[in-house]
Amino acid sequence: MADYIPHTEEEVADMLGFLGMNSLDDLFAHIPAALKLSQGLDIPSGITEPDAAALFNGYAANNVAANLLCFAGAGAYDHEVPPVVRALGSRSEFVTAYTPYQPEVAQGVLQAVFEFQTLVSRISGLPIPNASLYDAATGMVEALNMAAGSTGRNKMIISSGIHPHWRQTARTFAHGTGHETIEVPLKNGQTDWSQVDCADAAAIVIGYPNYLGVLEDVSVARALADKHGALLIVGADPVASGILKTAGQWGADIFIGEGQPFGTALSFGGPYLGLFACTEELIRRLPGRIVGETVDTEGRRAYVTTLRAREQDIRREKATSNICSNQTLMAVTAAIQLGWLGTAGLREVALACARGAHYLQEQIVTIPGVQAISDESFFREFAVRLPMSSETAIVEMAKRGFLAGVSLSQLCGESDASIEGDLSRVLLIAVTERRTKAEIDAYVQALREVVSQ
Amino acid sequence: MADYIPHTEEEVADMLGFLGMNSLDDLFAHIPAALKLSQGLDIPSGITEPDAAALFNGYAANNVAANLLCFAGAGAYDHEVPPVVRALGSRSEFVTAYTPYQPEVAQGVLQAVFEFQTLVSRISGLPIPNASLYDAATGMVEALNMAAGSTGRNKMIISSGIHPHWRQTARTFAHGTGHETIEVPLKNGQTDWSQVDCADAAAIVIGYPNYLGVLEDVSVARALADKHGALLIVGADPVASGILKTAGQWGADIFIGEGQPFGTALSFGGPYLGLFACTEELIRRLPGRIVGETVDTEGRRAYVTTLRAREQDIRREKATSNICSNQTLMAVTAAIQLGWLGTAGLREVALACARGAHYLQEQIVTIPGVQAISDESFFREFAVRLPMSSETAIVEMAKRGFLAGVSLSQLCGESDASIEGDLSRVLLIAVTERRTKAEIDAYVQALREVVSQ
Amino acid sequence: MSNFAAPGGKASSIPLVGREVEPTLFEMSVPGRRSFQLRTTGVPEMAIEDIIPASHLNPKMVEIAEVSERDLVAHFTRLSHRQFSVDLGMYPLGSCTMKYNPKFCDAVAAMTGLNGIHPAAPASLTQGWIELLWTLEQRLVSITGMAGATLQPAAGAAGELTGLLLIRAYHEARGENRTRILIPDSAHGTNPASVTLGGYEVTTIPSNDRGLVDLDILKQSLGPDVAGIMLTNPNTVGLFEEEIQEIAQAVHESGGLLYYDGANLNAIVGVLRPGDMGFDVVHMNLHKTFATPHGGGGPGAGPVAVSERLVPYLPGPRPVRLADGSFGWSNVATSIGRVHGWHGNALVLARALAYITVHGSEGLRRVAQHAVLNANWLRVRMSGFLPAAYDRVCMHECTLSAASIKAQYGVRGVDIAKGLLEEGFHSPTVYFPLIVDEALMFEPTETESLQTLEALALSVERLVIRAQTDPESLHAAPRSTPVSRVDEARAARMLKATADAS
Amino acid sequence: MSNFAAPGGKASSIPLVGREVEPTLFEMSVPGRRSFQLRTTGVPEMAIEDIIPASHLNPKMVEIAEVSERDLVAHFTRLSHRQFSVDLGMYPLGSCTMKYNPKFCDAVAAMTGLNGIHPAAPASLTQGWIELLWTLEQRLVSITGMAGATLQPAAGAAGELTGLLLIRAYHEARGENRTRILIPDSAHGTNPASVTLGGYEVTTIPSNDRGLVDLDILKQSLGPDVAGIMLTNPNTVGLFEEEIQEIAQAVHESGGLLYYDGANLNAIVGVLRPGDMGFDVVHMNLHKTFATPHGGGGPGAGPVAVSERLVPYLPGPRPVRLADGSFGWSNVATSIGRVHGWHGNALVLARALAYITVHGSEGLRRVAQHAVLNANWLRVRMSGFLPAAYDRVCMHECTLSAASIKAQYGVRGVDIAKGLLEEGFHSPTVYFPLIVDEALMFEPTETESLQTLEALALSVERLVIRAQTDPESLHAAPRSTPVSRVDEARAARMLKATADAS
Ligand SMILES: Cc1ncc(COP(=O)(O)O)c(C=O)c1O
Ligand SMILES: Cc1ncc(COP(=O)(O)O)c(C=O)c1O
Repeated sequence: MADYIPHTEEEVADMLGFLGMNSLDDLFAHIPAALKLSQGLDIPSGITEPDAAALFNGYAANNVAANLLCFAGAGAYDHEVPPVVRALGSRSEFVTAYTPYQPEVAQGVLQAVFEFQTLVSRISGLPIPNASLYDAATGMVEALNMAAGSTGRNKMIISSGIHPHWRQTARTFAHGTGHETIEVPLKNGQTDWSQVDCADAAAIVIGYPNYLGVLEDVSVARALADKHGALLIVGADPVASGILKTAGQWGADIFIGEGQPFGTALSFGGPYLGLFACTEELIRRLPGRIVGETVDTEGRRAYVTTLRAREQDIRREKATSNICSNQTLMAVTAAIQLGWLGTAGLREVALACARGAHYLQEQIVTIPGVQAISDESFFREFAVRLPMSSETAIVEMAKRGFLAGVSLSQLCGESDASIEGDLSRVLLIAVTERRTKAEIDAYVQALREVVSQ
Repeated sequence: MADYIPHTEEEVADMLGFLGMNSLDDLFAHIPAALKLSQGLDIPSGITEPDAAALFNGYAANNVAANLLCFAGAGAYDHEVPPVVRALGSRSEFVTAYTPYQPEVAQGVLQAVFEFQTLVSRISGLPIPNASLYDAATGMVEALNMAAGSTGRNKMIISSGIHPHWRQTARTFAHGTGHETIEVPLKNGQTDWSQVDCADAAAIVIGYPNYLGVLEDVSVARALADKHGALLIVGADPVASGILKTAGQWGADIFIGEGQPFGTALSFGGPYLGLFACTEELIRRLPGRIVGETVDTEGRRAYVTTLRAREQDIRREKATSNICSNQTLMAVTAAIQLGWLGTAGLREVALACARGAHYLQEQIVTIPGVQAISDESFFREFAVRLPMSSETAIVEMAKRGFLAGVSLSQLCGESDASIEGDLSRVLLIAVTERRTKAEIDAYVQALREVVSQ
Repeated sequence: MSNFAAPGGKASSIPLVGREVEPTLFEMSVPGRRSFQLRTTGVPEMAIEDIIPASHLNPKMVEIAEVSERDLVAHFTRLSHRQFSVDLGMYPLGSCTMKYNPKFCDAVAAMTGLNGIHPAAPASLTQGWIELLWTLEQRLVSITGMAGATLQPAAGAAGELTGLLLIRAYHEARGENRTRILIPDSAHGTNPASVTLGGYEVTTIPSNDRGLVDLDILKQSLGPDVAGIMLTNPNTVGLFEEEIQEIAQAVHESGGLLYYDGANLNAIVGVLRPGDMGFDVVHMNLHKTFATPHGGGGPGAGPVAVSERLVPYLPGPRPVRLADGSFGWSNVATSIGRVHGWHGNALVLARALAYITVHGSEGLRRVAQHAVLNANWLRVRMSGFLPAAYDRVCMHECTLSAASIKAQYGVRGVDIAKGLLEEGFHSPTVYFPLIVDEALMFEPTETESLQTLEALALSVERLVIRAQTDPESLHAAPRSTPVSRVDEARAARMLKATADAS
Repeated sequence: MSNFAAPGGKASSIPLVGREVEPTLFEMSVPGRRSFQLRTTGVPEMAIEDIIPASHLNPKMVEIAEVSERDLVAHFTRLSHRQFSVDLGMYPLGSCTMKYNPKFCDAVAAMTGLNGIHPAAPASLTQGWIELLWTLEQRLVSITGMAGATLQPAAGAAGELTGLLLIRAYHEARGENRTRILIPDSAHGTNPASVTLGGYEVTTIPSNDRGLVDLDILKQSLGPDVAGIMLTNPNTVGLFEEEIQEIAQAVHESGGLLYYDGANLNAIVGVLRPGDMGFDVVHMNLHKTFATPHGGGGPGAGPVAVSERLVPYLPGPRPVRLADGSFGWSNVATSIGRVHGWHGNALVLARALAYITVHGSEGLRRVAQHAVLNANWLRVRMSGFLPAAYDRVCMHECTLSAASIKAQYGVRGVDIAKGLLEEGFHSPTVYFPLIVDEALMFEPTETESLQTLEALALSVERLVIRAQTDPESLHAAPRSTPVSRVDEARAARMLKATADAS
């Protein structure tokens, strides 16, 4: 059994004596006896760290996906995380600190988050960022709540180009907030706004690029929002900002995004990082924490979490959000990763992703029976319809060393408004800057084999 | 190509302008043209870190020994190095510091080394440690030099129970110092002092346990040293001090040892850590650095490298040693690892090694044709004679998942005074606290198969 | 008494230099500098205009910063030296359970076989992960005495909201329309905020003068419109709600459910189970009880365990063990749906399972016992100079009050807290819970030694003496920290949330 | 001039608290505490007396320390906060080449396929390692312009001694008995010490007033008893020995060999090769030129490359590529034998190869060019307040002199050095080389930015002004560091080398 408790038996006896007690049980004497566990918990006995290491090595070894070349995306991308970012992001001062309640001894985290906020603002093209949310899916919920609060309405118009999990999450939380969520179908990979009634909408939400990788004309959504007095929420791939217009440039009121691509490993989906930014007008409704610059008593520049009056520990049930612990370490890491990438690097990564995806797409559609599901422009991800079940194709491709992509039937369930017709043969494929031409060529070759079997 | 140079082209131009120069080549204008490389170096062009990572992953993958259960020792042991020790030992303040020339900003390394010295002193049973040497082999050379300086003699009597590589290293450096090195043969795994003439000896050197794992009666060597006015140098396994008598308790004048077992990975043999301690009398001849406690101008406790007057940067050709950079990071790591082990842990590790080795030895000699080369007591390592070449046995055992041990023909060459008769069938086997009964049983089973093939 | 020679537990780290402001990444930036290095892919270098329509291209480049790798490292390493952390010293923040985070658990999270896995990879390729999550769910269910759990919520507050949605789903399935949730006035702010987001109204229950829920008022507040009650037990002043059984009975009888805010689970883990107290929903803060590091404000994880009747509503997909012993995902139609983009904060979950695995049943029990021992020792040790708000046995934390110090010397709780920073300790939690005047809440946790507790007590005693003799110096504290007291009002008044803001 | 807004390069890390002494591990120890956890092996627990004879057993237990893992972590983390390092700020220590150590190279050394390998595992199981070492040997041979190399020496000084033994073996094989080695008076102390250990006598060659070897005196010193000469080029004052060809010719003509102390290789790597200058033996400090981190005083690595005629004597075993493309070890009878317990500091060697691999030919050339650029810029920038000892183009480091400041204001070089610590920079090398009065030797390296250089120059200028206006404050410097100026004399007088010493 591991034990991180310092006390020796003599010390425990000393301490109990000081309290006038005889045993550790005396500390719990005031608790009704009926509540106390008579036997221990029904869990295995403790084992030593090296014994447990063997156990966890076993779990790790059973994740055979670890050895595959990754062409899966759908919001989680296999980007380069260099040793320097890992080294800095794992410094124990950042890892083992609490939320910076005492700014005088928390300038490290505070300044790093301030730098993160600056970068989120630049990437989103919006002036007011926050200090992180759990992930993009819950970040969208916060954005919807903000829109509801700001407009006094509760109708949410959500493009089906928004990641299916984000939409599902929004539906879950709508049980509490009472929001009406309306999902707008896609046509040829782009949102088909023609049938939707946006009257009285609180928000219009669009993905850019959408989760299928397709570039949408956000100005249409902006115009709709203007027409109906709704807020425009743009869920953008933050890597895209290396080449594409920012949410702010498209006129978004709120930007949300998944920050995982900036320094966070795939990690089986978490911890990730919800990016969030909005316009000045919305500032008092901002969810979660925000770091601001100020000075100390000697006039030295300093940072502190601010606008706390919005937060739950002060406003309680009237708070803008219930978020307390968020994803600070990922935000710090994102600042480090972006610092490493720099202006040119962000652009080069975006470009390399786009080139790789386009190169792969060009090849893949030459495979008989494989068709693109959209002929619109895309960024670094695209979906194809296979002549077979995409789930089967993924299993077959895994035998050849590839994580071929994401099966839309697995991601969305049986049907989804984002895809016209049968989902089960649709495969969503992403390419990052880590994939070489040789790997892409081998992938195409393997898929050719798999579909012709 | 990687580049860790910050300067932009404009900055370089600025800087050259400041110097009144036009190009970087101007900086080298005063150097004879004939010396300058006309083309670049004859090495490949630079590649990026992620490209290089692929290359080094390839090297790593080709070291198939990485996947074997380790029963090899011979001075390099597979001990537990827990995550906590790795985390602390790799803190960049320790890793990227220089030798503590400015104690006011180097108290971290200095105090850690002071603690290391204290631990070396306790483990060796000798009062004066130093702040590390390269490894045990070169450490022994330093000990011989110390003995020569102290006695004014140059005859070195070295038991063949001393690791063959240490003896070889001593022979190499004897070319410079002019020492006469005499190697005393073993008989039944123990030094046979009967034939050796110790008159005029500067030092008598014995291993404890010796490199074959056998426990020697050091008092015989002590008596010889006393009789002939030589210094007694004991090369001890520092882990053994968890249960066995220390070098100091046996009366050693100098202790040397290999510090690798304390927190350093196997690392293909380096960087390791030369441990060294001696009696008060020898202090002015101590090689290398030593950290001492002192105070600062405000009376606060502080540490500093001291007795610098012995060192080469002051005494130059009259220095006690030429050592400058040594193995500080390994010393700091050893202090951390020993702090983690603590008094009880060091003992438990030593005990577990001894038990595992004895358990294995009991089983292994039941395999037909396998014989212990000595019937004397041993600590955590022992040698057996196989009915086949030990090199072949190792290759066969590797197929079954084991690094079976060390082949003495590989370690010593064709013959060695430590082994009576043919070396080529002798296998040296070590067991650490990381080897379980199940692993040991599987090893025995595999060896049974291998020798019966 | 044991050896007190060493001033244990203090972050006695020292200036390497003066107190200079660290420039921002942006101030360090020089156009043209770079750190990044990417793979050489060999992919044809198509012109951007050939693959992306011009209407989508950003005419400007988004400016990040342009620094060398060397400066990047120096910058963030220096920032790390301006940051207090558990690894540097004692962090007795009440309600936060800032215990030691074993490095072993970090090593588990660093395994490529865990952190290199794509969340959408099919179950057949991620058996290890699903088994790990399934195992953790089993453990958490056992620890809380519940019937099922979800691992998706990313923090305690997310767990709260999830739990409230489960309560809502339960009532709705029974055709009941209940609109109110009861919350004690001592509750953490996330509770009322979550209640609102769950679509409920908050009814606040006052505490009695023993710091506990007033049972009579509680009973009066119950009714057919009450969906349930949210409690922390021990509550936020660190006291055990001794009448929990009566509370549970009353709430259940009126048709409501009980929610357990597990932020304080460290006090009882292995000793008591919320399920046995009558709770229906429990969230756990793995970043507290199960020692996953707090990351400067996250990531955490807030799994929610529930009693049998709520299991059908749990968020999905949930990890399951199939008949053939392999692992997969299950989703049921009654589920409230997902509450996270993927499977929750998976690497945090892995760390927590590692922690639970090495401790086991007995180890977790020892955690609670020693956490409570430490808090009580500290409470009594400090009673002579900083009295407890409630003078009796506390659980894992003790709420003290600087009210009399303030009254006598004009030194407030926050001044004591700032003074403690000068002493090398992190401050306790100040001004929470709200029901205690000038609250200073200390939670030592079980990983701090007696020597550290004593050093902390001596520091507090020194500060109390300073409050008497030199109150001004405490108003001006801290002075030896990287920055001195920070102007919080100015930050809010003249918001500057980015380096680009003017 | 570029943007100087940011005070780059300073370790502007700040006190988290006061300046309290950190207790030792031993002071923190409490009997009975433990951190360690071992595998559960299941091996029978034989009684110790049954396996080890009583005469060998230690009747007492060796006392280490007994601390909790939590305290262990806090202790060493706090110690790390009392330590200057490259990662925190500029370290302009002349002769030490404290450049940025890329984290990528650390990641290579952390690969289990490299650091988990037993050194005695047979070649068939360690092909990757042998190929790596073989490749590094090829690269070092190319870089130095030599014919073969050994990777065994664990540091520069070990390389020196190895090189001298090679020279000795060469002469001995030719039946010559040469007894002297020439060394310039500016040489690093390891050179004469190594010469003695190599069994030679030192003959010191004075420098001329240009800071270079006096060629005439050198020629006079040569003779049939001279085995060779040890030179650093650029030499230890940072100047290039322009007459190196003449020196080489003279030494060779007299039958001696030339040894190149590669500590200063950073100045010329990729631009010049010691082999082309006429050297026969070259050691390299991989922990300088090739950026392997210095570890607070090691580990380093000091491979030695040699010209054709010395190859037969190289230490063995050496890595070789066999006819079938696989890798193995070779040993020849003429070898001087091994100079290390195993194959050298292998993980340091791997880091260096990683560094060389990413740089390549052009990258290494840029290293030297920018190292020299930075040193010269700094030299000229500071010339107005701290003059260079030799006023002309220097190589990668510049030797300045505080002699006039001392004469005028009584402030010595060491005071300036200590003052610089207060400014947040590490000190330069002081009092070395010995031939320069009040030497302050700055080696900025190529990884420091112009902004950092400027900040350093401004700091030095401030100190010089302080020397004029307030010399006392500099005698008392540093004050803002973890400890103030340390009493070195007392340490030596009252030696306390362990916590147990009285
Ligand atoms: C009592 C209590 N409840 C809930 C929470 C919220 O938990 P989290 O920060 O994980 O969202 C906290 C956190 O401080 C707490 O102390
Ligand atoms: C000029 C010179 N030669 C030799 C050495 C010795 O190198 P090492 O410390 O690696 O033994 C040094 C180290 O400072 C040096 O500067």
